[in-house]
Amino acid sequence: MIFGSNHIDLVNGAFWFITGISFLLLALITFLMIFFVFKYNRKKGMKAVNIHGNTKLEILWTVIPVILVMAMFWYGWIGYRDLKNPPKDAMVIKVTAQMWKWTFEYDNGVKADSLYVPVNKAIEVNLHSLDVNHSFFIPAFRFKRDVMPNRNNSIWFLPEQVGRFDIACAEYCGLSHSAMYSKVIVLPQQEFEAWMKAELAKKNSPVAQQSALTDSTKVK
Amino acid sequence: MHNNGHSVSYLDYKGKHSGIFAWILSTDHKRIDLLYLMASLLFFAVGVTFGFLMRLELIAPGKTIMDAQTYNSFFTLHGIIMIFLFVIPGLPAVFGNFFLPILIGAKDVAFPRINLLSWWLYILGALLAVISVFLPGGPADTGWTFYIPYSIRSTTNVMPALMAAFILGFSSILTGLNFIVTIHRMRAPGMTFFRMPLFAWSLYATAWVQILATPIIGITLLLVSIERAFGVGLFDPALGGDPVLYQHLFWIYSHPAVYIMILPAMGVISEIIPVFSHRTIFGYKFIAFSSLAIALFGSMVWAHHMFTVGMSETAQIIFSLLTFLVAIPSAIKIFNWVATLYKGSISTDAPLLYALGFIFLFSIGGFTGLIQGALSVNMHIHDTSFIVAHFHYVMFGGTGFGIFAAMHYWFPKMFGKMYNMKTAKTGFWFLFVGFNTLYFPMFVMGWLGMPRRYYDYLPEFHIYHLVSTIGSWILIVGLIIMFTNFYKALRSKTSYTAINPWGGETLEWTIQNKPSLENFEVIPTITAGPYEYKDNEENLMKEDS
Amino acid sequence: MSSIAEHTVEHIHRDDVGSRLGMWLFLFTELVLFGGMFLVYAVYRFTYPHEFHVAAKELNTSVGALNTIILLTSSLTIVLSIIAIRKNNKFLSVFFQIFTMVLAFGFLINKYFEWNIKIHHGIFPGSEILLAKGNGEILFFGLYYVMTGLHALHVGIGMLLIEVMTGLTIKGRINSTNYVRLEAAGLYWHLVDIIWIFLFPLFYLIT
Amino acid sequence: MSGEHLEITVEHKPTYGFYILIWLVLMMLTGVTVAVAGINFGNITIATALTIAIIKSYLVLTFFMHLKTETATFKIFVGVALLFLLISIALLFSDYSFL
Repeated sequence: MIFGSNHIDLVNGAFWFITGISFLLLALITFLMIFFVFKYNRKKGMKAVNIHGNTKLEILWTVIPVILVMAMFWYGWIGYRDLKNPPKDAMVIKVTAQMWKWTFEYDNGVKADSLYVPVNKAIEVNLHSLDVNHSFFIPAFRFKRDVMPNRNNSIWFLPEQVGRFDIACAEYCGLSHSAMYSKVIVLPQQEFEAWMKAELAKKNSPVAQQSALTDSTKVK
Repeated sequence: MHNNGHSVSYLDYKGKHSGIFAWILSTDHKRIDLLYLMASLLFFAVGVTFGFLMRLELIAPGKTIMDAQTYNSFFTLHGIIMIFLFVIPGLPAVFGNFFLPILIGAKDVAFPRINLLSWWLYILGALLAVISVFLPGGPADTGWTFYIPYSIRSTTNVMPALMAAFILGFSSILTGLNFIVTIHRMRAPGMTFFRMPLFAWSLYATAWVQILATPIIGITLLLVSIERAFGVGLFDPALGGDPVLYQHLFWIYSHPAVYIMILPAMGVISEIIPVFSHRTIFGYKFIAFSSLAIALFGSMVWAHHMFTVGMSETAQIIFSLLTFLVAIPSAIKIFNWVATLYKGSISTDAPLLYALGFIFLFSIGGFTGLIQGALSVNMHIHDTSFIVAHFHYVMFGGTGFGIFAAMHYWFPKMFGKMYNMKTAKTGFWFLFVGFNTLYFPMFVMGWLGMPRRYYDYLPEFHIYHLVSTIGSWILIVGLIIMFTNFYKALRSKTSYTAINPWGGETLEWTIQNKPSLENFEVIPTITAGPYEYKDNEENLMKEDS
Repeated sequence: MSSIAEHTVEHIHRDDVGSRLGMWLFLFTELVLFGGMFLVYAVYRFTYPHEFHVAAKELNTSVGALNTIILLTSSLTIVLSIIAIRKNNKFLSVFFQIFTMVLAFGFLINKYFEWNIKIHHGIFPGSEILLAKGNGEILFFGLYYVMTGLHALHVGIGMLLIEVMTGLTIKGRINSTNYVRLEAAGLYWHLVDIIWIFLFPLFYLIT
Repeated sequence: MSGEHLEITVEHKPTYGFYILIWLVLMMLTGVTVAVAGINFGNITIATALTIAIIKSYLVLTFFMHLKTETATFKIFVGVALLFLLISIALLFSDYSFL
């Protein structure tokens, strides 16, 4: 899988940090269980000892996990913090979800059914739904945001790599939920501008509107 | 105190009614338990069938055996049946009903007739769920979460499904109410709170959650029904309602409900580990209080199901923080269980295998829960098959294996028969391997971006889906082995009379197999904690002298 | 080995404290049930303070106040009926129970007329007049109908419950030594009252 | 232990007069809350109305519902139930009030 946005490092970092600690703890627990089962097996005929508990140990294995999970919380939080506030120069695109398709509208009125964006430029998407709940999910960029009627969510990202990535709907929305895929197409700045110019021209000549659509599907 | 098995067992006594009425009108907690057991196993079989068919559909991309609408109804029914009809009643109503009174030295629960009423409500709810499948319009396709606005737009039979969940909620409330009063009022002389077996503690904590959280889902589902029927606008965004508020209310119950499902299973594990280690439990009070802590913190983390809906930043931080904290009491339990194995005298019979399986699988479920609690990671894996895997590791690997452990542990006591130990262990290994093959690939898929509730998928996910489907077959073989083993034992003519096969120290092991109507001939007087293996100390002393 | 029959006799024992404990736990579920709706109310009130203010003007404070007085008084009469039975005054107890039911009936009649007037004015869920108003007002009336409706349903259930108790009292099955069932019914009735104590200011007094 | 608090609930002599007094106080509070609602205190109006409602329900709980003479268990139970509602409201508003 190709990764291509600014969120990736922090998300992956938090994920592997938590997964790593979890794996170590799981290995420890599993090892001890198996080890004890063999070492203190009844077949060996050893007498059991009643140990009622050990307060120091209890405190130890309460405090250490608390510290660990607080670290996990912090790591998760710093990766999320930046997601909230888009930079001021972000390019704003309106995303409309409906059963079961996505529409992307640029501030100059150009509409497309794939999300064309220039590389290395902050993109803010404003999410609107016409019917039920959807969720705007770009797995390669490591984020999603629910799209709900009567509630204007938004999210931003910075595509750092040219390429095409899947957009999926992640909130169950009925019959063709699983077919509600689109693409985010990250283009070099010039190519994006050329695309936008062509789209604008098509938009202004209504005859060509139909071919604009077929064009964008061809690119897909 | 010991009796030698001459009393008429609860299976055989003659009451006011005869035939089937001697069962469905009986107020004896043990008979009600069997009613629950049979009904919930039936629904488990139905739920498994739906799950199996869904996995079969997903064996390859595109349509294989069913269309999308059927698939959507299947995962809805799978969820509703498994959660409301199997996992929630699975331990409290089935094993809690049978063993809670016995464990605390009581003859029955506090309100036997209300106990019977809960079973009837359970059956009524189940019937409604069944009816919703066959009415014109087709079974509900909203997912078990009934998210607004889809659930008020869908033209399928959402109403009966909502009503079913509503009524099942009340069944669960009444069980919880009964247990709290039973524990407060009916403990045998000398049975202080801190001499109660840990299963009773876990049921106590569960019961509080049942009573306090369930009404919220009751009213929420009722409001959705009213919304569908009259269009009052309370949740409908078209009329100004807030779909996020619906999610809040739904999860205020449904997150604690997860603890309703898992806490009693933890209680079972706390019973099994000391018995098969033949020593006292490590950190009794810590385990007991961690149950209460889980119930408390568990009621305060609901919105971690909603990190992607766009809540306020404060709410995101608070709920993420609390989510991490709720892991602590569970961790304490796991550490104490492992410590209980230390310097024990461990016999690896089937119940212990299931208990250890529980610890392993539940740990994975718990750890992957931490991964989702991290805000930034949650943005990525929320609503993907990662969640599906996590949920099944907790609910099936946890509660499911807990229920299987309880079945193997208490089977001889309940039925006076013994299953084949070797087959039971074989069954365990099939279940364990099948389970991991089925669900582990979902973690990987989810991380790679496979959304959940998908009828179809991109070709890059094919291999994971294929492995997962094969896992489901292994798992089902395991289930067949396990249940055939039980069935054979039940049908066998030789009855099992050893009243304490595992060497347990709790009260159920002092009474006859197939307990009598009254459980105890004479109500016992309790003088020590539940897992005091006195012979350990005596033997030590003998060795010393 | 003793026979089962002996045990069954021994088994029939009464635990009044346990019964009351159970009743209280049941009341909590009712409380949380309404609590869920109060949560909904709180959120929408917070979101649409002005619209709620305007919408509440449609409600008649005197009718609400009258119903408050009726319910508080019925709470008194049910408590008095318990004291009467404890003092072994069966007649007075039955009198107070019937009095309670009459008051409850009065509450429902009052409610009926109140709703009726609203509906005549065209204010009910889905009506054109209501849909023409703002979202906040739609929500206010949605909540008003659902919450007071569910409360009225509880008043009705409470009436039935008290009626059963009256029957038992007359038959002598509720008497000066065994009145826990009447107490339980009373507890239920008081809860219905408490919920109204909150509904009243939240709907009628925010004008 | 289970039997300990069995019959401790003291059979203190109940009087009609006492409950009628409580009822009079409740009536009075109803009058006050209606009267106060007429005056526009702004935001305090809601607070006053709710405070009076809380006092009224406290009276009903304590005296009409005999919570005063019940054992500690009952009181703790009521506390737990109210705590649950309180937590729910507080956490729910951590979302709504900071939006």
